[in-house]
Amino acid sequence: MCAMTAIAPTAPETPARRLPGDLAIWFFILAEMLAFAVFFSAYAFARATHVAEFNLYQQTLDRNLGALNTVLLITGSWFVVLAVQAAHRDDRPAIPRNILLGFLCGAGFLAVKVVEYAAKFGAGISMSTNTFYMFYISLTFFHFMHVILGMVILAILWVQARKGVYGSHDAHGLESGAAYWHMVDLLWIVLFPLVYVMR
Amino acid sequence: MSGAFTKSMARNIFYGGTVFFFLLFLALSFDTHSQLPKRDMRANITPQIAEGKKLWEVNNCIGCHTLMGEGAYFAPELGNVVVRYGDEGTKAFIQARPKDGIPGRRSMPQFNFTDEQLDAIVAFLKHVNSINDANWPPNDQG
Amino acid sequence: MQFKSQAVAKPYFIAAIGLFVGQILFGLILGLQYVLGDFLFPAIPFNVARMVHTNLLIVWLLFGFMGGAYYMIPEESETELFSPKLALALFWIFLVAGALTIVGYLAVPYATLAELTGNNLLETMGREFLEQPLPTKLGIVVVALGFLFNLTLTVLKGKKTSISLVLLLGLWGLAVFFLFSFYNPVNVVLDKFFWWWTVHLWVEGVWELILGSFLAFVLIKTTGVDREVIEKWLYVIVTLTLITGIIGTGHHYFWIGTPEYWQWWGSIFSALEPIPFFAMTVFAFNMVNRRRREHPNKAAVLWALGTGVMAFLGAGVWGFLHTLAPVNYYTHGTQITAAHGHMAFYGAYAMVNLMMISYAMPILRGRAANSNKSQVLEMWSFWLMTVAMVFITLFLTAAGILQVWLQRASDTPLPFMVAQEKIALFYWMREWAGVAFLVGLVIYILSFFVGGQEEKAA
Amino acid sequence: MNALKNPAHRAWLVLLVATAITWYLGEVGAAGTLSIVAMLLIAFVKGRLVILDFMELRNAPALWRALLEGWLILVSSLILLAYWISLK
Repeated sequence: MCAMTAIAPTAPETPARRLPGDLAIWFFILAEMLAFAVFFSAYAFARATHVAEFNLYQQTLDRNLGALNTVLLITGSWFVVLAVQAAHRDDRPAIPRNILLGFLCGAGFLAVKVVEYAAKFGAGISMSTNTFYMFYISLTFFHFMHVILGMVILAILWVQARKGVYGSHDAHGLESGAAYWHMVDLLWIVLFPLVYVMR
Repeated sequence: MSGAFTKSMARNIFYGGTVFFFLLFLALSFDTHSQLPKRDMRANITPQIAEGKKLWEVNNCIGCHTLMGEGAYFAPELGNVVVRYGDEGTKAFIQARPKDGIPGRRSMPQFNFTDEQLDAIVAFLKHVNSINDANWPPNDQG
Repeated sequence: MQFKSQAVAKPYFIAAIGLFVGQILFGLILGLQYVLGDFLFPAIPFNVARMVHTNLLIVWLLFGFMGGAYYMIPEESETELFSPKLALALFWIFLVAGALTIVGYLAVPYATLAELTGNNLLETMGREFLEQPLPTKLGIVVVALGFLFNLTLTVLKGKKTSISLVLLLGLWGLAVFFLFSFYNPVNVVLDKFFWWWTVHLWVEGVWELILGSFLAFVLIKTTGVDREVIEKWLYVIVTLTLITGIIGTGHHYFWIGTPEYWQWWGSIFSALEPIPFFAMTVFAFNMVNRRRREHPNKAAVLWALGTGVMAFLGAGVWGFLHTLAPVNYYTHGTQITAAHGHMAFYGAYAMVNLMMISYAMPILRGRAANSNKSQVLEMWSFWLMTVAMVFITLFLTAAGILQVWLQRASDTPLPFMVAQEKIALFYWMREWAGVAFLVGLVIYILSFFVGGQEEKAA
Repeated sequence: MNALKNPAHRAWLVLLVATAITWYLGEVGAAGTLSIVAMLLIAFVKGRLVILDFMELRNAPALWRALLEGWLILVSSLILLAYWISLK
C-alpha cells in the first residue's frame, strides 16, 4: 500500500531491498526491542491486576513533560534522518550539523527527564514505593540509559562526520548509528502513551 | 540483498553493549543498597548473631540445608526453622542428634555445640527469619 | 602441534579428566546418601561429599579452561607461549593445592579445617561453592594471575585475534569476579548479594565467553569456515549473552531480602537468556553444515554440536522453566534447581572442555585425530554420558515437581523429610542413571588407550 | 510544497500531530476501551512511520521489515489484550 509513493527526490538510488547500516546493529536493536517488548507487556499485565493503583498514580505523572519529550525525540530522529540523507547526496557540512542538532534534542530530553525525576525523587518516590512507580521508574530509566547510549553514538558519528568519513561512498557507520537512535525514538513512542496516558 | 555485516561493528557493539548493561546493573545494585537497610534488619545484628553466622559457616550447614532457598537440597530449609520448631525445639533437635546416625535414614551429625553456641545459632536463624524476603517460603514447611 | 609450548596443555587435560572421575564418584556417593541416608555416615557426611563433588567440578573445569587456553592461545597468536615453565609450575601448584584441599575436606571436620587454615583471619569459608580454605582461595588468585600474565603477554607479543580477545576477557572476568569470594559481611543479605557476583557472573557471564571462544576455535579448525565469518558471529552471540546474563543476575534476587523490583527485572532479562544459547546451537550446526573440509576428528565435532544442544537444553530451557518469579516462588531451592544445575553444567562447561580435549589431545599426542576405533569408543561415551545426564535431569525434575506439589503447593503441606521419602523412587532412578554416566566416563577414558597407533598423521 | 516530497519531513509532521492528539486525549481524561484503542492505533501509526521512513526500512529486505513491524504489532496486541482483561 505504501510502495512507490515514498520516493523522495533526494533519496539515493538504492538497489532494491537494501538494509541500511550493519547487520550486527540490527541484531542488537532486535535484542533490545525484545527486552522492551517483554517489559511493556509485563507493565500491561501487572496493571491488569492493579488497575485502581495504576490509574491513581498515573495521574501524578507529568503528561506535558512526557509529550514534550516525545516531540524532542521525534525531532532528534528527524535531524538524524536529514544527516543520513545529506550523506547520500554528499552535502558534507550538513552531516555533522544535523547530527549535532539531533544530539541537542537528546540533551533536551535528558534535561526534561531530570526535572521530572527530581520532582518524583524529591517527593520520596522510589522503585520500592509501589508496583506502578516500580514500572514507571524502571521503564523510563531503562529508556533514559538508552537515550544516553544513543547520544554517545551520535557523538562518535559527529566526530567521524567532521573528519569527512561519511558520504555517498560510505554511509555504513552513520546508518548503523542512526538506526539505533531511531530505535530509542520508537521505544518512547510506545512507552509514552502506555505509561503516561492510557487508562 | 541485505546490508553489510562487519566484524568491527560486531566488536564495537559487543564492547558497548557489555559496558552499557554492566552500568545498568551497577545502577540497580546501587539502588538496592539504598533500600536494603529497610529489609535486611541490619540494625538488629548483635555480636551473638555474628557468632551464629560464623558457626553456620564453619560447620558447613549450607552443605545439606538451604537458607532462604540457597544451598543443598538434602535437608530442610532453615530460614524459617524457628517457626517450625521454636527456639528451644531447634536447640533440642541439634543436641539430640545421635553420634553414629540413624540406621537407614538421613541424620544430622552431632556437632557437640556448647549452650552459648546453640544460643548463637538460634539467634542467627531468628535473625534470618526476620529478614523481609518477599514472603518466601510459601508455607512453614519451607 | 604448531608450537612446542602448546604441549603444556597436556598435563592440564589429564588432571582435568582425573578430577572429573573423582567428581562423578562423589556424585554417586551423594546419590546413594539420598536414598540410604546412613551410607558412609559419619565418616563422610553428605555436606562433605557434596563439597568435594562441587569443588572437584569447579577445579576440573578450571583445569580444562587453563589447558584449553594454553593450547589455543599460541596457535591463535602464532607465537610460542610467553613462559611454558611458568605454566608448568602453576600446574603443579594448582594441583597440589587442590589435592590438599580435598584431603583436608575428607580428613578433618570442616570446623577444624577452618580453624587450622586461618579462617579466623578472614572469614570466607562455609558458603556454597566457595568452601575453600583461605590459603586455597589465595592460591587460586595467584595461579589465576600467573596464568593471565602468561597468556596476556603471549597475546601482546603475537597476533591479536577476536577469539583470543574474547577468551582473555572471559578469563580476566573470571579472576576479577572471584575476588568477591573474599567479601563475606556479617549481614547475610549482603553476603548473598555479592556471593552471586562470583557465582552467577561466572557461569552466566564470563564463563560463557570462554565457552564461545573455545567453540569458535574448534569450529574454525574442524570446519574450515572463514575465520571472519565465525568471529563476527561469536561477537553477536557473546553480546546477546552478556546483555541478558548480567541483569539476569536478578533471578537470584527474588527471595533473599533484596527489593522486590528484582522479581520483574530478573524475570524479564533471564527469560531472554535462552536466546544466546539457542543462537550458539544454530551457529554450531550452521558452521558444520557449511564446512569446507572433512576433518578426521569426528568426535570433536560431535562434542561441539553436543555442547551447543545440551547447553541450550540445560541452561536455556531448564533455566527458563523456573526463572519467572511466580514459578520460582514455588520451585526455589528444590530438586528442580538441582536438575537444572546438573544439565547446565554438563552441557555448557563439562562438554565444552571435553570438546577441547577431544580436539587437542590427539594433536598433543602427535596425530591429527585418533584412530577410528578410538573415536567410535569416544562417541559411545558421548552418547552414554549425555543420555545418562538427560535422564538424571528428567528424574530430578520429576522429583522436584512432586516435591513442590507435596511440600509447597498442596493444601496440607508435608514436612520436608516426609516429602523426601515419597519421592525416593526418583532418587533411585537418578542413581542408576548416574551409574550409566560412570560407565560412559570409563569408556571415555578407555578411548585414550585404544588403537592410538593405527593412523599416524599430522 | 516541495519539502513535503521528502518522506522524512512528512513523517515528522505526522508524528508531531499524532503526539499532540495523544497528549490532548490525556488532557481531557479519556479512558476506557475506545480511547485505549485510539491511543494504541496512534502509537502504531507513529511507530510504523519511524520504522519505514526514519529507519528507512521501506525498501529493506522483507524479513527485517517484517521483524520490526511484527514487533510493533506484537507489542500493541499484547498491551491491548492486557487492557481488555483489565476491563472485564
